[in-house]
Amino acid sequence: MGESSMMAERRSILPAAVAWHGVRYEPVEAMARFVLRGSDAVCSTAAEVIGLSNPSVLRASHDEHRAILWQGPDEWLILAPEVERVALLQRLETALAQAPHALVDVSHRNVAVRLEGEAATRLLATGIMLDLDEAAFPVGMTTRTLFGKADVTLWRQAPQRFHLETWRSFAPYVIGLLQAGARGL
Amino acid sequence: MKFSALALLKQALSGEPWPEQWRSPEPKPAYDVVIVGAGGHGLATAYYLAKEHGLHNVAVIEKGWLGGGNTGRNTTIIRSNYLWEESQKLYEHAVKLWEGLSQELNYNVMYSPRGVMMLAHTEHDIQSAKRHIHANRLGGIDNEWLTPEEAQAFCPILNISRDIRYPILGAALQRRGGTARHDAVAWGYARGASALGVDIIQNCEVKGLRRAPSGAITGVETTKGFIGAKRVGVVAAGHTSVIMQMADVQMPLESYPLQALVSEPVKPVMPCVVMSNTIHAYMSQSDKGELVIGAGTDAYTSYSQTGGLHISAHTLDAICELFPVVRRMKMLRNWGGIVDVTPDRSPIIGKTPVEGLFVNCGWGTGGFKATPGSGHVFAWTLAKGEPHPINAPFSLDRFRTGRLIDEAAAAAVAH
Amino acid sequence: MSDGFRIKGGRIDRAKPISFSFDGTVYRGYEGDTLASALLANGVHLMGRSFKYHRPRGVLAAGAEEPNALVTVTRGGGRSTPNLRATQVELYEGLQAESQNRFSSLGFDIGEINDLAGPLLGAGFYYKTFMQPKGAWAKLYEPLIRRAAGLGEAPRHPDPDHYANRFAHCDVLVAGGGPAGLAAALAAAQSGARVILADEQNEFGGSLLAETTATIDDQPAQDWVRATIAALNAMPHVTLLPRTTVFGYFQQNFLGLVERVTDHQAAPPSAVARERLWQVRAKEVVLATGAIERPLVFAGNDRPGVMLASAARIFCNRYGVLVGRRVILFTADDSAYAAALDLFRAGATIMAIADLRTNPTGPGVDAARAAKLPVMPGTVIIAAHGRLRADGVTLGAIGEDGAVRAAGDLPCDALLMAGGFTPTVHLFSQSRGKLTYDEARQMFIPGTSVQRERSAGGAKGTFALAAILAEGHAAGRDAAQKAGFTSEAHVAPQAKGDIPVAGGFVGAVPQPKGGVKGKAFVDFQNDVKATDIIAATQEGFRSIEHVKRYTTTGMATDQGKTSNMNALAIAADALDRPLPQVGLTTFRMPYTPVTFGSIAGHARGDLFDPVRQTPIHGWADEQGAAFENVGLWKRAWYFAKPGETMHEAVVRECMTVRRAAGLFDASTLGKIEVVGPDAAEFLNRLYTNPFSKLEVGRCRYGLMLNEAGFVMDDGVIGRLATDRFHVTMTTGGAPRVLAHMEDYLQTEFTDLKVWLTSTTEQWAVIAVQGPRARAIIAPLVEGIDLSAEAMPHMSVKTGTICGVETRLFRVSFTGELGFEINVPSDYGRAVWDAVWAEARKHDVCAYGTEAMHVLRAEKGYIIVGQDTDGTVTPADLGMEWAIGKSKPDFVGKRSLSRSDLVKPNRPQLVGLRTADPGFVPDMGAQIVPVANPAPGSSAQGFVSSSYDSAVLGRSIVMGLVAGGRARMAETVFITRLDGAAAPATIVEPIFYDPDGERLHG
Amino acid sequence: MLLIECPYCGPRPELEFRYGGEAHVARAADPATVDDEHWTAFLFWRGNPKGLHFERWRHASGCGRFFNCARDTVSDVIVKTYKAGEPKPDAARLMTGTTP
Ligand SMILES: Cc1cc2nc3c(=O)[nH]c(=O)nc-3n(C[C@H](O)[C@H](O)[C@H](O)COP(=O)(O)OP(=O)(O)OC[C@H]3O[C@@H](n4cnc5c(N)ncnc54)[C@H](O)[C@@H]3O)c2cc1C
Ligand SMILES: NC(=O)c1ccc[n+]([C@@H]2O[C@H](COP(=O)([O-])OP(=O)(O)OC[C@H]3O[C@@H](n4cnc5c(N)ncnc54)[C@H](O)[C@@H]3O)[C@@H](O)[C@H]2O)c1
Ligand SMILES: Cc1cc2nc3c(=O)[nH]c(=O)nc-3n(C[C@H](O)[C@H](O)[C@H](O)COP(=O)(O)O)c2cc1C
Ligand SMILES: [Zn+2]
Repeated sequence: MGESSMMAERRSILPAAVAWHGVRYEPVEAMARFVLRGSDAVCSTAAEVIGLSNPSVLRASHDEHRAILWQGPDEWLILAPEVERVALLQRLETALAQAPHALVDVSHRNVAVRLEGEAATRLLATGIMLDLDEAAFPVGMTTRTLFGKADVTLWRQAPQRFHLETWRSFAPYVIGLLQAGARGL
Repeated sequence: MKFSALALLKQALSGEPWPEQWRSPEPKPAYDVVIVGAGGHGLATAYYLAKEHGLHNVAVIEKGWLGGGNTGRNTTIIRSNYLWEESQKLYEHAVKLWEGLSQELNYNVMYSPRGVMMLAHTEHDIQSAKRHIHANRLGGIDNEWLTPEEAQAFCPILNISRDIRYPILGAALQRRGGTARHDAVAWGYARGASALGVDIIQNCEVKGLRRAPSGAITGVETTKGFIGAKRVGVVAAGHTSVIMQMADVQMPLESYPLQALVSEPVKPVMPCVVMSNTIHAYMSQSDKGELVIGAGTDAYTSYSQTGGLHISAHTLDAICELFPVVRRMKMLRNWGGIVDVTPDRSPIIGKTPVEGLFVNCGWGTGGFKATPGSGHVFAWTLAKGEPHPINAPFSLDRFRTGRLIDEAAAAAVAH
Repeated sequence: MSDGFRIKGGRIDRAKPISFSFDGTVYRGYEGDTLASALLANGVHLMGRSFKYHRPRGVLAAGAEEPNALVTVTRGGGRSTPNLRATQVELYEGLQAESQNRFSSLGFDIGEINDLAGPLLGAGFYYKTFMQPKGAWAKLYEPLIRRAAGLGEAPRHPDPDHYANRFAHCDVLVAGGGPAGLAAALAAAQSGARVILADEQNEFGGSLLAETTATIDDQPAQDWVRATIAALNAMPHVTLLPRTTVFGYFQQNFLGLVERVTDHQAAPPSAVARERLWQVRAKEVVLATGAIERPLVFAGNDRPGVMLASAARIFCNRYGVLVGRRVILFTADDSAYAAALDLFRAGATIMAIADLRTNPTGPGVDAARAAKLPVMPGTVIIAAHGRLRADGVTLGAIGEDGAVRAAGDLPCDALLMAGGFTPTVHLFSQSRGKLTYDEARQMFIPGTSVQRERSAGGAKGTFALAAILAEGHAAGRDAAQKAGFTSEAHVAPQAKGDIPVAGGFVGAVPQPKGGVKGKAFVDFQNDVKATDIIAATQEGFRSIEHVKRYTTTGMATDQGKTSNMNALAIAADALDRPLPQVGLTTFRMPYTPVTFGSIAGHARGDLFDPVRQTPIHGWADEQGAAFENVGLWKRAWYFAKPGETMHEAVVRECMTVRRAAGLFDASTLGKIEVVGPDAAEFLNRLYTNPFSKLEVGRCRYGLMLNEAGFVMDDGVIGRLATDRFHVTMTTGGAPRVLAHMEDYLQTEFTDLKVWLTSTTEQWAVIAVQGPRARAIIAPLVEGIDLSAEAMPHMSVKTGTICGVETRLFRVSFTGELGFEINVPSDYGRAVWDAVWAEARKHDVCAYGTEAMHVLRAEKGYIIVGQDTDGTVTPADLGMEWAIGKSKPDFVGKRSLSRSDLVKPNRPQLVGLRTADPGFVPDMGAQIVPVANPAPGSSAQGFVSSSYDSAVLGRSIVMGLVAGGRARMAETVFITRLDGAAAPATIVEPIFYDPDGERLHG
Repeated sequence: MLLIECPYCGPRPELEFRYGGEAHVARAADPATVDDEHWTAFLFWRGNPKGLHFERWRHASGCGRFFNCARDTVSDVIVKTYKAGEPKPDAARLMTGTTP
């Protein structure tokens, strides 16, 4: 049995922030992330624990530090500060003990980038097929979709600020495509 | 009138018009054999029925214009380097016939054995290619392994850099593989069959299959009326399910749009056929100079003869990776065909549960190359009422017993 | 040369002269010129050679429909673009263009001999000859034909340029920015709709850019254009896309547009994309693509200097170029009079206006007569003369009886044809709309719509400017309204003073009895003559589709834009059938040719497909690992030390694992967390193995079948809690397995309360395999008893390693004592570094996938996809043990009892012990009964795995052999590519440590 | 590229979806009792109609749900999409209700 008291260091795959013409890319700091599956009631219970509302279809509910992103009719993505991860997991499992559900930690599976600037929607349109006009994709909307050949979760936080979440190993592709797209703006 | 250089000269000097290449008769009330579908396979079947089995009272019924189905819209790749013994026998039979087809038909079908090179991009591809090569050699079919450098020597515009996303690790080359002029194949068989007495009836759609109380086939209902037949052979490619449904026969088929495209013509740059099943790119250059590029099928079944832009785009992505000098060239025309796909990606050639009704279908994305062989064995099957040994394994029954001939298992796509 | 044909006026910028070269000669033009207009200004008409006969050709048209003037534009390196239409190449300083398809020079081309051999080279001649002797086609004739065919040369170097992509959405997309399109865009935009207006030309305005007499809303037409563009530009919800071709109309109002961003620039900034693909989903579409003028079919109609009247008018009014000084017009359409008047005013002598119609009337004719232009009703041109440039015509008079009699020759240096206009219905047709034939005006116009689009203006056969504007306006409003936008009443622009298109002619023009000498072309680029079309019908090619393919009419790079209607009319006439019954050939995308690069867009290099790398990738890279592609992943293949070959490296890696231990990055392994009260039951149904009784903390191998009973994937499944499983699968199979599971869960086993979450990327996986494995990890692990008793083979525990939470598996794919450390991905690298540091104390190495393959093969462990190929059952693999006997059902079970799947002679997995221990067969080699099987023999099976085993000092081989498991000790032969098949003995497929003692160490 | 109405997320581009073949081909509750003929039909026989086709799609790069879709295989027009488990709509009624 080891006596190691060392703590391994975390290493993100995301490069540092860059500003392109009209849009700035920024890595989103490490977060606690859980996939929650189950009935709508399950999400309501979880939302209560977190102190947020159960988001409606294709929407995020959030406060300054936490968010619940609708992913599908029985699936939500919970985002919270990394320091809350263990405690939150426990509180959620306790609250949900009686309801059939699945709660899975994906804090390291996903990474996210933030895009901000007047060209943000144009840049995203390099690879996002959805209509990003505010009438069609208002602030607060979130969905899984494709960015080029990568699956992503897109969340509009402000008219020209987006949170773009993907699986870890797809991040270089996503950022590469953003970079290439910036040449085509 | 026999075609030759001399005939061409005579005609040029005299200014006389050439005779019709085939007759366009009205249907007779009945035939010994009615073939549904005047694609290459149907016309070849009729030709061999007349030529080799003495059956001249034969009609080929075509809803549109002859050769206008997949025969007229394919990328014309011919090869016989298939994996399974059953397939090898079938496609090799065809290649042997291709080799003498222009002379047989007195029609230049421009069979051009310029070599078909199939690229390997992964270790798995290499194993699969080697498996094909060993199996083909055993089957008496030429197929050889090329290093990336040898592959590039064979096709100089190939990008063998190790730095591309899916570097080329080698290739399997069948030198006897190549291309032929798709339209000429249909026309040559049509001319040959017509001369032997076969009636080719175009603009005549089969709308029903008439059956005796015993269940046996008695003929076909068409837009030109009822046409009696002792035997009916359905060779309708993408439309096979629709026709078989007329006799309440369900088929293990799904029809998908498959696209192809050509570039603007340029002077020769592409001396052979190159295929990459792994990243979905197929390219050759026609005698007229266009790059002929095969794309993939759409995800969904459809009879629309067109497809989505993303399908062609996917192929052009791959083409530009493999042949970066063509990136600046332009797509001239893009089109689609309807391919009938079986669960094991092998054709069905033989009897059906209905007496007198025979079927030849399921060639999916790769039946052009089989045209002469398919027609040849299907003619035998129709004439004798029993499959030829070469097509016996390609029965409908194999789906029940599980004796599939799964070419897809080893190679993702079969062109 | 001087630009002696340059006149006053036009939209070129005389303050910006440009020098450019064509076939090496330097000329002068101006900004705003096209290559064609600038060459014409310099008196150069000869711009190309035709495809088959190598006839000298000049420019026919002024736009996208140009069939003749095809050039290659080079910018050096890979920036060489063949087959560009000179009429669309915008001039820039230093532009270099070359003519094409000539052997020697444009003026002297030995290929022109084909022109003399014309009678031999009629439609389809190649199908009738070159057949003898057998084999000569491919060796002799074909290479010659190929060299003669083709147009320009493909670039020789890779294209260095960049291409961009943009997805876009709008309420109304307007294709074409002539009067109809501008009016439509304005009307739609005024109602608040999001509008995209695209025009393939560098300027909006379409035909109005060459309009001289018309006024719109009481201002000159071009002023109205300017004002309209300014108004549209001022609206933020309008996107104006000049130089943008709408090339494809796909399902559900999805359209492809390609924007040429930099080709017109002298020095394109390298950071900018050359072209941009726009993929637009439009709620509503307005097609305002105009109409294209038809040539007339008569002998010599292809000579340089013979061109469309509308083109001559455009060159004159828009570019300030006179295409000739002594001009003859040949027309069946009023609009030619507008051209005649404009050229006349610009200083040309109008030698004759030969009008096919016996009694032409209308404002154009009146104006021409008033200007004393020689209007000759009832007149045809029988032939045009001149080799490198038209120098005269033979006129013919149409008598009362309709017969044509020669009426003398007339000199000229330009001959303008006006056969009427063909509506540009390409996009409408691509949208699957049905065309209808307007009998009176002999044109196909849009009929029934299938998608949410409408046409306006020339595209719909409407030619009077006032009507075009009204129609455009109405179309724009209607589109906006259907998209949900209603506007207060804006009125349509009002126009007057134009000379509209009226009349026209299709087919071959009347000729004197007995015909005339000389070739009358229908399809200029493919050299298809009227006689070819007639000959084809005589040869039995009665369908227009057959005529097209036999003669190749309409198959050139212009896709018959100027020729299809004439070809159809000639065919209909020859077949004696009404034209609409003969019908048009299918319009296909693209409208004009589109660069491959623009369609591929960003998908090149690392963006061709995502490159997935594990958290430990960087370490392997630093160690100089070679990588292999597996699915989208890059996996470390082997770690060669400096000077080591791959084989040496693999031998070392394998031996090290067996002797001490090795570290392996297994992060790419697919992982799914299966959670819920019914998790075990779900796995029971998806895998052959039983899971109900698996204890928490233990693992089980799982074999997954497809419904047809064939092996599709496998992996180790660990139970973390009664309702929670950690399921692993093959790297390449992960997406497929998850989709397969979801499919059954959502659509078949809907009674089960269980959910699936992909955790592949949550966990980095470090495999530590070998006798020293426990010793290596022990110092780093906390909270887990690693002893054999507490943690036996096939168990899983949670705890921490290096302070990080871990799911620690005791599993082995090498046959050695082994652990797989799962840690959250961001910690993967640090934990690997720590484990590596420990491992080095034990003299171990990192190993790659190749060594992994060897090690597992030594143990007879299968790899799905290598030892199976989609036709293999569990029994074929000798894995009946993996089947839960008491389970009533699992996916694939029922199929296993089908007759062919229970045959005794099915290929079965066996080991093969080669007689020569140094012989490592090719994977894929065939198994045969004799050393020298006759060609055409059957195989008994094939080699699925084959390696040189260092620990055994010999080759190890696995294969699938017919009835193999009942044939132990039998000798078979394994094919080789370099000689006779080599003998091998059938053995059990396990070569090393058959009793599995090392596993339990 | 088709525009497909996901019953959960609304209209989305085809690329977000995976096609799932013919719909309403039910797997027997107890396959062991199914004879070869019927089992073969379940595995392989497909209607493949030229006209209205009931088919499965999964919103794979979206909400992840399987759902069913009635599409005309000649025009590719999607007539209706509905959630998995909902009954198969009446074909005749669907076709009369369509404008292309
Ligand atoms: C884009 C594309 C690329 C391809 N590339 C290759 C390749 O490179 N190599 C290769 O070997 N194969 C290729 N193929 C496949 C190949 O084209 C076909 O397998 C082959 O041409 C089939 O020939 P056929 O005679 O059976 O069918 P078809 O030529 O399609 O003939 C069937 C005929 O039946 C007619 N018909 C249908 N219904 C009726 C009815 N009710 N009444 C009367 N007539 C009817 C049709 O109109 C049609 O003319 C490709 C296919 C496509 C679409
Ligand atoms: N009064 C005249 O000057 C006169 C004379 C003769 C003919 N006409 C005809 O009357 C009509 C004028 O009005 P209109 O607005 O209908 O046509 P137009 O020709 O003025 O404008 C059509 C515009 O659409 C563009 N276009 C065509 N296809 C395109 C595509 N796929 N993508 C992008 N752009 C494309 C063309 O380049 C052109 O600019 C024209 O057909 C014209 O030829 C007018
Ligand atoms: C091998 C091959 C080469 C072709 N080359 C050309 C060509 O050079 N020009 C052209 O316009 N079409 C070419 N086509 C495409 C046909 O014009 C046509 O699109 C195809 O036969 C499908 O018919 P459809 O588009 O009328 O439905 C070619 C087709 C094939 C199969
Ligand atoms: Zn959805």
